[in-house]
Amino acid sequence: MKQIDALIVANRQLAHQIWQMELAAPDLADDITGPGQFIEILISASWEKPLRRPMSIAGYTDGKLTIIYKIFGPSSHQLSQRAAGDYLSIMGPLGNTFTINNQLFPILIGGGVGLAPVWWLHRKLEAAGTAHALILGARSGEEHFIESQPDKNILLTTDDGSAGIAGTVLVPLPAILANNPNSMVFSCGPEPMLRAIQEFTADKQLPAQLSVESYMACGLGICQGCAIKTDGARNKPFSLVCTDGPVFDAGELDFG
Amino acid sequence: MKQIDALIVANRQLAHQIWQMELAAPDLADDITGPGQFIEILISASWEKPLRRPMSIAGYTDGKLTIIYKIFGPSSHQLSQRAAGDYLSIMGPLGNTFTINNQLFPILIGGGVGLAPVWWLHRKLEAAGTAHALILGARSGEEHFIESQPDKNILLTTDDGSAGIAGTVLVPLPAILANNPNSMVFSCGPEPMLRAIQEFTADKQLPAQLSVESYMACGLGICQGCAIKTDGARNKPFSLVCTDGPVFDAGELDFG
Amino acid sequence: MPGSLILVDLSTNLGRRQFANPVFVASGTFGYGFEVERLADISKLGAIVTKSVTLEPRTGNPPPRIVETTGGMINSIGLANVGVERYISDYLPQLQGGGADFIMNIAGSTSDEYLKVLEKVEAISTDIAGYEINISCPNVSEGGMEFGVSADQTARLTRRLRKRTERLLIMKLSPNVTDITAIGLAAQDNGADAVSAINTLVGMSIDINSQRPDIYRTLGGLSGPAIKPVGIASVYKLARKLSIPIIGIGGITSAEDVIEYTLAGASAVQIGTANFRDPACGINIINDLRSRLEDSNIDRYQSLIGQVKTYQ
Amino acid sequence: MPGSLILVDLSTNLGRRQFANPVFVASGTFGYGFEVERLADISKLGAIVTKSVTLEPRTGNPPPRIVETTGGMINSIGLANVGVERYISDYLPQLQGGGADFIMNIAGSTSDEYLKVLEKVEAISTDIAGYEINISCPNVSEGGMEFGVSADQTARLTRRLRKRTERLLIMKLSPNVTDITAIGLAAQDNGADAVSAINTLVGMSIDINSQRPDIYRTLGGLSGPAIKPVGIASVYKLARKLSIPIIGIGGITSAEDVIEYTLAGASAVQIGTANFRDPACGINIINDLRSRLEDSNIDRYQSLIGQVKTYQ
Ligand SMILES: Cc1cc2nc3c(=O)[nH]c(=O)nc-3n(C[C@H](O)[C@H](O)[C@H](O)COP(=O)(O)OP(=O)(O)OC[C@H]3O[C@@H](n4cnc5c(N)ncnc54)[C@H](O)[C@@H]3O)c2cc1C
Ligand SMILES: Cc1cc2nc3c(=O)[nH]c(=O)nc-3n(C[C@H](O)[C@H](O)[C@H](O)COP(=O)(O)OP(=O)(O)OC[C@H]3O[C@@H](n4cnc5c(N)ncnc54)[C@H](O)[C@@H]3O)c2cc1C
Ligand SMILES: Cc1cc2nc3c(=O)[nH]c(=O)nc-3n(C[C@H](O)[C@H](O)[C@H](O)COP(=O)(O)O)c2cc1C
Ligand SMILES: Cc1cc2nc3c(=O)[nH]c(=O)nc-3n(C[C@H](O)[C@H](O)[C@H](O)COP(=O)(O)O)c2cc1C
Ligand code: FES
Ligand code: FES
Repeated sequence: MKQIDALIVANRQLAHQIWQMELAAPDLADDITGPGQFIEILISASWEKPLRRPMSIAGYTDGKLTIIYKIFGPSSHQLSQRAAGDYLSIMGPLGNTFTINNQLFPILIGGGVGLAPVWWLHRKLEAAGTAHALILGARSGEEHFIESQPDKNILLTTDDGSAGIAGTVLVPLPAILANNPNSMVFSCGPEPMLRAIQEFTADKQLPAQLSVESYMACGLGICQGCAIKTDGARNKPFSLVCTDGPVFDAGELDFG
Repeated sequence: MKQIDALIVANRQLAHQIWQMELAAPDLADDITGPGQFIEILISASWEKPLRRPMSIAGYTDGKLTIIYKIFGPSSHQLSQRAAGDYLSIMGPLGNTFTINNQLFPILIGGGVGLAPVWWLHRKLEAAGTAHALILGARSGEEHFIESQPDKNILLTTDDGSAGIAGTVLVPLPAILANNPNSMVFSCGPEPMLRAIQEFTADKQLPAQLSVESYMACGLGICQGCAIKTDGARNKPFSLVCTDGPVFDAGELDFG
Repeated sequence: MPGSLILVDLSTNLGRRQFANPVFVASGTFGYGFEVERLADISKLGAIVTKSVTLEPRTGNPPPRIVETTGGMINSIGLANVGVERYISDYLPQLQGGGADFIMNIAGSTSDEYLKVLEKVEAISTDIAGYEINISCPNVSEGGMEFGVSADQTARLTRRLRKRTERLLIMKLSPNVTDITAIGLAAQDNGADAVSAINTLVGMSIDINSQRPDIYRTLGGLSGPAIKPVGIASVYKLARKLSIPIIGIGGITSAEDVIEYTLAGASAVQIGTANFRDPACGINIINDLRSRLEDSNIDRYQSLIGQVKTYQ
Repeated sequence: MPGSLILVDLSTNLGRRQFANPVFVASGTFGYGFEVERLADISKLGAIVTKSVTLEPRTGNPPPRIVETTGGMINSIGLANVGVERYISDYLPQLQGGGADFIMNIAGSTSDEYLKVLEKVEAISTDIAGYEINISCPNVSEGGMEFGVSADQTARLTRRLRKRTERLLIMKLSPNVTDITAIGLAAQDNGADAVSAINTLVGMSIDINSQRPDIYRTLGGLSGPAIKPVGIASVYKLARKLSIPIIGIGGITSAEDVIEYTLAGASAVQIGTANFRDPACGINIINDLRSRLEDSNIDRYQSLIGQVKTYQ
C-alpha cells in the first residue's frame, strides 16, 4: 500500500452520471490482490472537505488502475472535471477482496455505483474463462453502459423498465439459480439492495459475499470511524470496513 | 453597485506574476465613476476561504471591466487559472475615486500590484490629452509590462536596476517636479511605498492622494472590518477603506 | 413533487410575535439593514437584527480587525457603532420604512448601560419588534468577566430588562462556556422570550512573518461555516432543556443549513458571515427553503422544529 | 537565505524530557503508530501519542461514528481500544522497536481507572516517554460530568497520577470550558509536567434527509483546520498563565501552523485530523519546518516559543 500522485490517463463519461477514470499506478502492482480492494482519493487541495474519498478499484491492467464513479455530490463532480495529464493523489490499494469458491458458480450482482468491484471480478473471470453470471441493476437504462447478453448470462435490470429486465436485480436471480443450483453470490451496491440480497441468500441458504460502504477518514484501520455492525456470525459487535472489509460474508452483516 | 456573474472575456499574463483579466460588465456602467473604484471578487465556490477579494478596476471601456492582479497567494493563483468563457461573481463598483485638480500637474505613481487604479487614471488622462507623468515601480524588469517613454513622461523604476531607473519610485520624482512645480501626486502601491510618498509629499508640501488597501469582509461599509487609522487631518480616528476610501488625502493617513 | 401546488407556510413565532419567515440576518453582519437595499429586497427577510448599539457612540478597536481562517473568519470590531441617540434619530426612521421586521441588538459594559439604551428606545414610538441582548461583552463593574459566561449575571440582566419592555426580549448566548444550557435557563427563568445561539467562539491567529497577531486585540471572535457544528450542538442542547424558542446562529450558508438548525431545535435562524460573501444570500435562502419544503411536501416550516430523530 | 549552511536545532523540551523535534502525532489519529510504517518513516516523528487506552477493552460506539464538516470533521468513536493488557502485551513491544519516542494516552471513567492503567504500565519495564491524560471523559462516579471541565477533579486526578510516576505527565485539556486556564493551572499546581490543548470541540450535524444525527451518539468532537483559531487562542491564554510547557493541538496541517502555535506559546505540537488525509504529513511538516527556520536564519526551534508580538 502506497500513497502516490497518479497521472490521470483518461476520464470520461460512461453513462448518465457515471464516469470512468484511468490512472497510471504501476507502483501499486505488488500490492494489488483483486476485486474488492479500493483506493482513497484526495479530490482537491482545498481543506473545505478535509477527507479523502474511497473508491473501489474497477480494474488493474498493465499498471493502469480504473475507477468507475457516480456524480453524487460536489466531490465526485470535481473529480469529473479533472483532465487527463493532471495528477491525482491516491492511497492504496486498501481492503480485502472477494474470494471465489471453485466449487460454486459465481453470480455477480452490481447495483448503481457499486458495480466497480463486481465489474472487475467479471472481467477477471471472463479472462480466466470461468463461467459465471453478471447482473447489473440501475434505476433506468441511461445509467447502463453495456448491453445485456442473456446468452452469456450478462443481464441488466432497470427499476423503470427502460432497459433490460424491469425490476430489481433480484428478478433474474431465480432463473439463474434454477440452472446453477450450486452458486455463490458476490455483490456490491446500495444498502437496500445488499439487504435484499442478504435476505434472499439467507433464505435460499446461498453463500454470499457483500462489499459494503461506510464513511471513512483514514482507510488504514486507525481512526475506527468506518465501523459497521457485524453482530451476525462474526465474533465482534463492530468491524472496520477499511481493514476487515470492504467484503464481508453476508451472514456477518447487521444492517440494523 | 451590483452583484453580477460577469463573463470572463480574457485572462492573460502581462509580466512575471502579473495578470490581467477582462470581464463583460455592461450592467455596472451607470455606477462607474472612475479610477480608485474597486470590485469584490468571489474567487471560488469553496468555503475554505469565505471572503471575497477586493481588486481595483484597471479600466472600463464599452462595458468591459479590466483588473490587473498579482499572483500573491492561493486565491490569486486560482484566479489566474480561470478561463475565458467562465463566469466570475463580482460585486461593485465600490469605493471612491482619485480627484484631479485642473490647476495641478498630475504625477501618477504606481508600485507593484498597486498600479491598477493608476494605470486607469493614466489612460483616462491620455485619452483626454491631459499632460501628466507616470512612474511605475517594480522589484525587477520582468514585472513591468510596458516600456518606459521618457519623452512622454512615462518612467519605469526597478529596485534591482534591471530595467528603467534603478531605485524606488521616488528617484525620478525631483526631476519631474523641477519641470512641474505645481503638481499633485496620485498613487497606489505597497504600504512602504505609500509611506515614503506621504513623507516626501508632506515635506515638499505637495498635495497627494493615496489609494490604500486593507483586509475586507463586506466591501459595503457594514462589517467595519477594513478600518484604518486616520488620525491625521480627518476628524475621526478610523476610516473605512471600502466606503470612505480607498482613496485618501495623504495627510489623513496614519501608517502607525 | 414536481408540479405540486402546496403552499408552504414559512411563518414562525418567537414568544407572542410572529415573523413572516425564519431567516433573519445577524447583528454586525448587515449594518442597519438599508446598506444592502441596492443589492437585495431586504423587506423579504424574516427580520433584520441591527448591529450592537451602545449608550455612547464607539469608534471601535484599532486595526487590524478581521482575518480569514479556514472556513471562517475572526473579527474584533470593538462594537463600533453610532450610539443609541443617533440610532434613534438617524437609523430608526429608515428602518421603519424598510418593510422588514427588525430587532435591535444592544450591548453594554454595565447592566445600567443596557438598561438605558433600552429605555431610550422604549420612550419613543417605534415599530421595532424587540431586542436582542449581546451578553458577550465584558462587564466592567464586575471585573471584566463577560456577562454571558455567568448564569447569575445573565439572570440579573434579563430580569432588569424584562421589567422595562413588553417587546420581544432575546438573550444572545456565548458558546465560550462550560454549559450553555445553564445560561439559557437563567435567561428563560428571568423572563426572556427567546435565546439566540451562538455568538462567536474565542479565536486567534498569528502572522508568522511579522510574528504579530492578525487582530490588534490579539483575541477575536470566530464565525462562519467552520463553527456550524458548534452552533448546531448548542441549539440541540438548549432545545432539550428550554421551553422558550431558540434562534440558531453560526455558519449558515444555505437552506439546508436552516433546516439542520431547525431540526436541532431552532424556531428561526440568523445568517452572519455569509452576508459578507453575498449580501443577497438571505433572500436566496428563503426562496430555496420554500422550494425544498414544497418538494418534500412539508406545508409548515414550524412542523420541523426540533424534529431530529436521535438514535438513542 | 539561499545557500546558508545553518544547522537548525529542532529539539524541544517537555519537563526534563527532550524530544528530537516538536512535531508529534495526536492520540486517536495515528493508531498505535506502526500502522503507518509502510507509508512513512515514523521514527522521524518528535513523538507518537498512542490512542486512548482504558483499563478494559472497549468496542466503541455504534456507527455512524464520523462525519465531515466544513474544514473539519466530527467523531464519536467511543474510545474503541484494546485495553491496557493487550496494549502492554501486543503493542508496547512493537512501539519500543519503532525508533520514535512515544507517549501513552490514557482514558477512564473513574479516577481509579486512570490510575490502574498507569500503574500497570509503571509495573513493567518500558521506554515509554510518558503519559498524556485524556480528561475529556465523563466521570461516572461524579455524575457523568467530564473530568476536564472541573478544575477540582483535574487537580485531584493529576495529584493522584503524579504520585505514581516519574515519567512525563501531560494533562490534555478540553476547550469546552469557560476558562481553560483554570483547568491548566489545576494541572500545573498538582504536578503535571505539561498540558496539551486542545481536544475536540463539542459539535453536531444532522442529515436533513433522514432527519437523523450524522453521529450515532448525537454529539461528537469537532477537529480539523476549522478549529485552529480556537486552539491558538487556547495555547496563547494558557501560555500567559502557566509556567509549564504547552503542547499545541488543533487543525495543524503545515509547518506554518506549527510556527503559529509555537509563537502563541507551544513547546511542541500534535497533528490530528491531517494524518487521515496524509499519514506522512508529520514527516513532511518536520522537513518544511527545518527549511523554513533555515531560510529565516533561526537556529533553534525553541527560540520561537511564545514570541508572538502582541500590539497591546
Ligand atoms: C469501500 C468504498 C468503496 C467505494 N467505491 C465507490 C466507487 O467505486 N464509486 C463511487 O462512485 N463511489 C464509491 N464509494 C462511495 C464514495 O466514496 C462516495 O460517493 C463519496 O464519498 C461521496 O460522494 P461525493 O464525494 O461526491 O459527495 P460529497 O459531496 O463529497 O459528500 C456529500 C456529503 O457526504 C458526506 N461524506 C462524504 N464522504 C464522507 C466521508 N468519507 N466521511 C464522512 N462524511 C462523508 C459529507 O457530509 C459530504 O458533505 C465507495 C465508498 C467506500 C466506502
Ligand atoms: C481596495 C483594494 C484594491 C485592491 N486591488 C488589487 C489589485 O488591483 N490587484 C491585486 O493584485 N490586488 C489588489 N488588492 C489586494 C488583493 O485583494 C490581495 O492580493 C488578496 O486579497 C490577497 O491575495 P490572495 O488572494 O492571492 O492571497 P490569499 O492566499 O487568498 O491570502 C493570503 C492570506 O492573506 C489573508 N487574507 C487575504 N485576503 C484577506 C481578506 N480579505 N481578509 C482577511 N484576510 C485576508 C488570509 O490570511 C489569506 O490566507 C486590493 C486590495 C484592496 C483592499
Ligand atoms: C464582523 C462581525 C461583526 C459582528 N458584530 C456583532 C455585534 O455587533 N453584536 C453581536 O451580537 N454579534 C455580532 N457578531 C456575531 C454574529 O452576529 C453571529 O453571532 C456570529 O458571527 C455567528 O454567525 P455566523 O457564523 O453566521 O457569522 C458579529 C460577527 C461578525 C463576523
Ligand atoms: C477520529 C479521532 C479520534 C480521536 N481519538 C482521541 C483519543 O482517543 N484520545 C484523545 O485524547 N484524543 C482523541 N482525539 C482528539 C485528537 O487527539 C486531537 O486532540 C483533536 O483531533 C484536535 O486536533 P486536530 O484538529 O489536529 O485533529 C481524536 C480525534 C479524532 C479526529
Ligand atoms: S477509515 Fe479509519 S479505521 Fe477505517
Ligand atoms: S469591508 Fe466591511 S466595512 Fe469595509
